[in-house]
Amino acid sequence: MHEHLKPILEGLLFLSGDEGITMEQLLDCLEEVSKEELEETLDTMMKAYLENTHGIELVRFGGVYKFVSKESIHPYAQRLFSSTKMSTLSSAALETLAIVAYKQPITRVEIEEIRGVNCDMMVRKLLARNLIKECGRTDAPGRPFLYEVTEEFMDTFKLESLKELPDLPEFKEERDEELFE
Amino acid sequence: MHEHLKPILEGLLFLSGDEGITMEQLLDCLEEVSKEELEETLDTMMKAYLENTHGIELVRFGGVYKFVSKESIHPYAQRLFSSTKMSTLSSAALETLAIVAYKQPITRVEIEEIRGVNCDMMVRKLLARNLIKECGRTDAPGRPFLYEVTEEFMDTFKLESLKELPDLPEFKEERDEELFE
Amino acid sequence: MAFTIMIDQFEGPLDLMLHLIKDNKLDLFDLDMNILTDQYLQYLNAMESMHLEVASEYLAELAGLLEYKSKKLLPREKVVIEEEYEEDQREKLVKRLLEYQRYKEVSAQFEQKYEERQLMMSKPISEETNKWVHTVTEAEIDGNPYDLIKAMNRVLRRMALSHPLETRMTVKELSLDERVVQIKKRLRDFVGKMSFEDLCSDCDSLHMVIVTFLSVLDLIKHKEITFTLDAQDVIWIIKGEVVYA
Repeated sequence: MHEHLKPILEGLLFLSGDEGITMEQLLDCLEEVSKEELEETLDTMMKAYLENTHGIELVRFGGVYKFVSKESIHPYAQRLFSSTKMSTLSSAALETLAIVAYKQPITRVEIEEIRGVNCDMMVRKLLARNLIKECGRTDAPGRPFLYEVTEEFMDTFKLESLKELPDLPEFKEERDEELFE
Repeated sequence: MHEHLKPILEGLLFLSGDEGITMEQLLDCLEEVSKEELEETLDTMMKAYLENTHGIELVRFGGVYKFVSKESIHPYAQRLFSSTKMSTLSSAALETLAIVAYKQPITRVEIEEIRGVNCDMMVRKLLARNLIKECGRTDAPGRPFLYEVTEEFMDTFKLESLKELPDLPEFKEERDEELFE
Repeated sequence: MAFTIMIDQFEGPLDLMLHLIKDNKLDLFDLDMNILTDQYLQYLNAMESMHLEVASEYLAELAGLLEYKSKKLLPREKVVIEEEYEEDQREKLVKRLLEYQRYKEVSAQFEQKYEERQLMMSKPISEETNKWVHTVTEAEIDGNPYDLIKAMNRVLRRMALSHPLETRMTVKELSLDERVVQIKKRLRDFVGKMSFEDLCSDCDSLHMVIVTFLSVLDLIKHKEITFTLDAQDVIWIIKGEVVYA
């Protein structure tokens, strides 16, 4: 372990607040330290802050490390701060995001084929909220845009990377199983 | 000692950031806790954070408790924050500048209404960078400052006058015209 | 049958179909298209009768269901029924329903994560960092007016979009009842048989074609007209009830 790194990282992460810090930024800043050392120290810190004695935790969503207050603090924060508004995402938005996350890069028409509804407006809303972004075009007629999820998406859904996406449920015929009941 | 208080205070102090929290605010927020209990817990925390393992410390200046980074991490902070992305304006900064440029003179609260987020920090940053300046006050309660863009802003964006700013497109609730594809 | 659930509780026609399948305890892997189509049609009719706008997507899917059903219903000797084609259509729909269901289910997990994340908060970047930020000379900022307008666009777009995400965008369209009246009027003075295409000559959108088609179905149901299909698959509309010889 690299005990001397911990206070430095704690201080820097505190200062950076909700902007957070990426591994690349840390490597630039702490030239003499290897990526492995940093990762190891950050992992240890993440575990340490999970302890009940702490009201904040260290998270890494979409490759960005940052401190956030724990869920348990939220009721108190609501009393203390006036602007702790919660925003909501509609189920239509959630569905569309799920499709993009699993199928990216994907065109709007492909999303529409799965959802069975027009998604023009929804795609524009998700772009405006920076939850998806354009990532090139296909060669299909009209050269439609391809979309993928953003780092903000990862942060919004507590994901370190797309590898963490839950497995898509499989729906299988159940008749076979009934035979053995 | 009141172990259960520590994580709550840590979380709230973290969230309050630069503003910090006063004893009165804490007493309001944590009704069931006495001033003595709070002071005792905060004192213990102040001592704990002084340890070398921490990069932040808990201070009380002018009756306000807040976390600040320790001197020892400032050299690293200097490298991190001067080397990263600071030569370009963040999109939050651009948005705020655009609002001021199009709507000036404008108060901070009006900017916040348009952006939908707290802009206190951002306004101060832009003032510090001399991209916006105060230009009087309104008669509204609290007589808030009005802001406008500076000569430096014009230089930065290569504008001779604000009349050169491109016209704004109209954003209406758009109807889906591509229902049939 | 009482429909207590409103159409806007569904995310689209596939969602509605999944609901109807579950509600009627249909087997998705051996889907009874007749029951599904009837239920679906009843549902849309109920919505229409409550003067609720039914989005075009629902009608488009209805057209598919009706096509399948009508091929099944028509006298066998009159139409060459391609069993394979029909099975394909059914399988295609089941495949789409299954695919859609996967994303629908998984999005519930997204929602949970989202709610958890909403309870975790952070603070803005510390003011202290200003003093280090300031070491970069202002001259290095390379702004251009386009960045500004792009930023303003983002702001305005967000404002325009900050209405409830659920607002359904539907163009005000001709209702089924209005169309039935129109068609009756046109057929009143018409002698002989009119092709469905002619009937649609005043349609300026797919939606209107579908409404016209639904009106024809409605008129058939009420025995005001009947129809035949010729070898070229042209639908001919005939006034009055015709008894198949």
